[in-house]
Amino acid sequence: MDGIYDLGGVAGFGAVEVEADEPTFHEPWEATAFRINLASIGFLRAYNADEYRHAIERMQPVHYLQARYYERVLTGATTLLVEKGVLDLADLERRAGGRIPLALPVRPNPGDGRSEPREPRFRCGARVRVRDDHKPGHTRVPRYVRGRTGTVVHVAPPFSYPDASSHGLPKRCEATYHVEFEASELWGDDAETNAPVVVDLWESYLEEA
Amino acid sequence: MDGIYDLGGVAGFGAVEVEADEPTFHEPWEATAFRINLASIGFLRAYNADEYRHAIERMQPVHYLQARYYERVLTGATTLLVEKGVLDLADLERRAGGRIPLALPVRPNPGDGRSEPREPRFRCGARVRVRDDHKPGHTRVPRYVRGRTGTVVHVAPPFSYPDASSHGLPKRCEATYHVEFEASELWGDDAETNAPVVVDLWESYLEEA
Amino acid sequence: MGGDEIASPEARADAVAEALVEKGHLPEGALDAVERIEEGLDWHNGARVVARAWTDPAYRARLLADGTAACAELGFEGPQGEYIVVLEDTPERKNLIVCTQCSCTAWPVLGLPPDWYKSPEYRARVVREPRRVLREMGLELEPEIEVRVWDTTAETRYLVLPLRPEGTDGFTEDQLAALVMREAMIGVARVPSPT
Amino acid sequence: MGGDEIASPEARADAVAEALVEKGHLPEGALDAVERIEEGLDWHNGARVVARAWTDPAYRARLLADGTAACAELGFEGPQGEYIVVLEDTPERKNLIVCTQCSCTAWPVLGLPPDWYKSPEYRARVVREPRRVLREMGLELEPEIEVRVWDTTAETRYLVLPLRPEGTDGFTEDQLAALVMREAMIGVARVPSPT
Repeated sequence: MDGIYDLGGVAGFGAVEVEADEPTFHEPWEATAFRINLASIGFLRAYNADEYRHAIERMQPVHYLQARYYERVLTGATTLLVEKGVLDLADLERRAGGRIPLALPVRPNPGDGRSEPREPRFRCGARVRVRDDHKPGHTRVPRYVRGRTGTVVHVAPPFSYPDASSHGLPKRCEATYHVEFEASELWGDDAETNAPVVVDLWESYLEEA
Repeated sequence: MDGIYDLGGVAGFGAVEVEADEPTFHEPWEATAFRINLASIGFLRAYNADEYRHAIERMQPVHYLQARYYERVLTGATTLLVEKGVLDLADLERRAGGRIPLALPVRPNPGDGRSEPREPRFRCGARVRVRDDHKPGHTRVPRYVRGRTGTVVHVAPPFSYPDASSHGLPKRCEATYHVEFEASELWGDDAETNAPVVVDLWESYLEEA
Repeated sequence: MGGDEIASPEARADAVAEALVEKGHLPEGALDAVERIEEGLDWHNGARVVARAWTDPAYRARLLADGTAACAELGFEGPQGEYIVVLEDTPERKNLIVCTQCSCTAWPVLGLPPDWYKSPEYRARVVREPRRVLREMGLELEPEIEVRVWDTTAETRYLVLPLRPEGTDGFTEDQLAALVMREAMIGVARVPSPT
Repeated sequence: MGGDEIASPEARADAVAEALVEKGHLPEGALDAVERIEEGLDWHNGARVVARAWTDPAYRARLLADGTAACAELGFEGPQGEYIVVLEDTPERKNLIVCTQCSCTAWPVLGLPPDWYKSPEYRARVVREPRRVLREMGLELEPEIEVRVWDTTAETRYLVLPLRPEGTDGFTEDQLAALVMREAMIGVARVPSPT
């Protein structure tokens, strides 16, 4: 989905503020949120990591941008635990003594039916173009590289294709490619010099350039 | 600039909430904000409408999305009145009894030096492609039509080119074109059927397709 | 200097208005003069334009050929009304207005726009999934009807001329104007038949 | 049902944790077990990897050829460390890591990431204007030096192997590890010479 979470290249943000000697968690509930999520994925197997990323992406956009990181973690995890029927929202709200904002409902991705793994199609040095898709559901192609051409600099091992695994479609693994894009290909005349960007892309996102 | 204000086609937003019998202003200060801005443009001539739009676009992105419409109006107007030296921020904050968040500083657009008007280059029925520019400053090309091809359905009279007038560059007037884009050209497979979009674009944004 | 807290929008607006007047940047009464302009920005003006177009074929033709002049004919002009283009709904086509980048509107005939028109939800979604948005807002359109979305990205200001509803034969211009709602002139609703 | 107000994140987190345990979805102690995993996720691990690579050419070669295995050699593996690729800084090239879409990081060697790494500011800007962001963060790079930004969009997790600073001849691995900061392994800083 072309959502607000897809922040790469969005203009208008100010300075990056670095906190000296930052603790891992600023408040105890942040640790709780982190542990709930890891336990729900790893122990409980209530959902997978791709569903989790997508649940965060589905947060109401203003809530997404306002919330600090661990509030997003908490919202993603809570949304899925409720959607999967593990926990009951009314019960949770009673326990919490207030409303619990969840992410908005899923819009499914259409599947392409493929599930068999295949040999990597591209090699290092190949010129590839990123497909200009606009999926309604989860995808890991940032908007800033759609339709852009780059060069494969590394072939990574096959990983589960997230556009499928985040939506309960048949799982398939395929290679991801580290694709290098010249800055001017991405940002035009406004680009900095000598500042390429490498993006890690599943094979299904790419076509021969 | 590729900013958060450029909301067309951004996914993840929920339902449009319509308020029955909505008043023009919900609180008196909203009317004050509106009048300050109109008076500053029309009476005081402290800034022009393009500078005003850009000042709002320069708001810190989270502030932009959180703020209701008239808070954006107020923030844009206040930013420009301070930047132009009409009012003093410290004085305003003293009067208000608290901090006044302004928009972030301008990033200038490069000018192309042209100022003479010219005859409209395209006619109704012409196929045009939107330039894929990424200007750092103000522009009125929505991101969702960049690089896309459409058909001119109407030629409007010349208006001041905002990418220049918002940045103190030589003023020039040029025709704007109502360009119709097929939904599939903009949104791919996810598009609704029979739902074209018409976007009003200055000539400098377009090239022959 | 003020405090560390962000001042309320109300305090900020009052501070700016007070400083503008006190420092002599705005003559006394300038803000009141704006208020008088503002009172003329009313969507009921648009309803009059629509009703006239429904009853006077020559006016309708002038309105579609030059919206700015035809609105001015009825006295409706001013800021954000410098170049008005009227979009004619037909049984085969529904027009719809949005401003994705800010919230531009033809003030003299549509008034200052309502919150929903200015919301991120409407601005983001209606160019991409207009049928779905319309359905959620209560207007279900058959797939054969084209939905044409007009994004107000430059200086043209649009007004939708909706279809005249059934059951209004013999209605006067005033009676017709009373039927027209702002939503129909933005394009998210049809003018309903009188009940 | 709770009240009409949105519950605090703290109340929400406690409610979910309590319900998960009470309803038997998580065994007693499961959250504590996660805490123990979490304690192993520490950027000081990455500093050890870097120091080893600076002192042991064979390890450096293994690290660059197969980051996952070379980190595991030192005992650093686990969630978000399934496929680690090490990016070698050179005098001509500065590498930089970001995750524009969420905040993915190689937990076993970089720890859970700091807030600035997860901020919209860093995520939005660093792919587009890395030199400017680095300058604001205190690292001015000559135009001849390539800045290569790596966006963590899939399952590869990156670790930057920074340049060994001047003035560290004869330093032990422990002394070197003490010099390495997390920022240098994300790529927004150089490891400074000892003073």
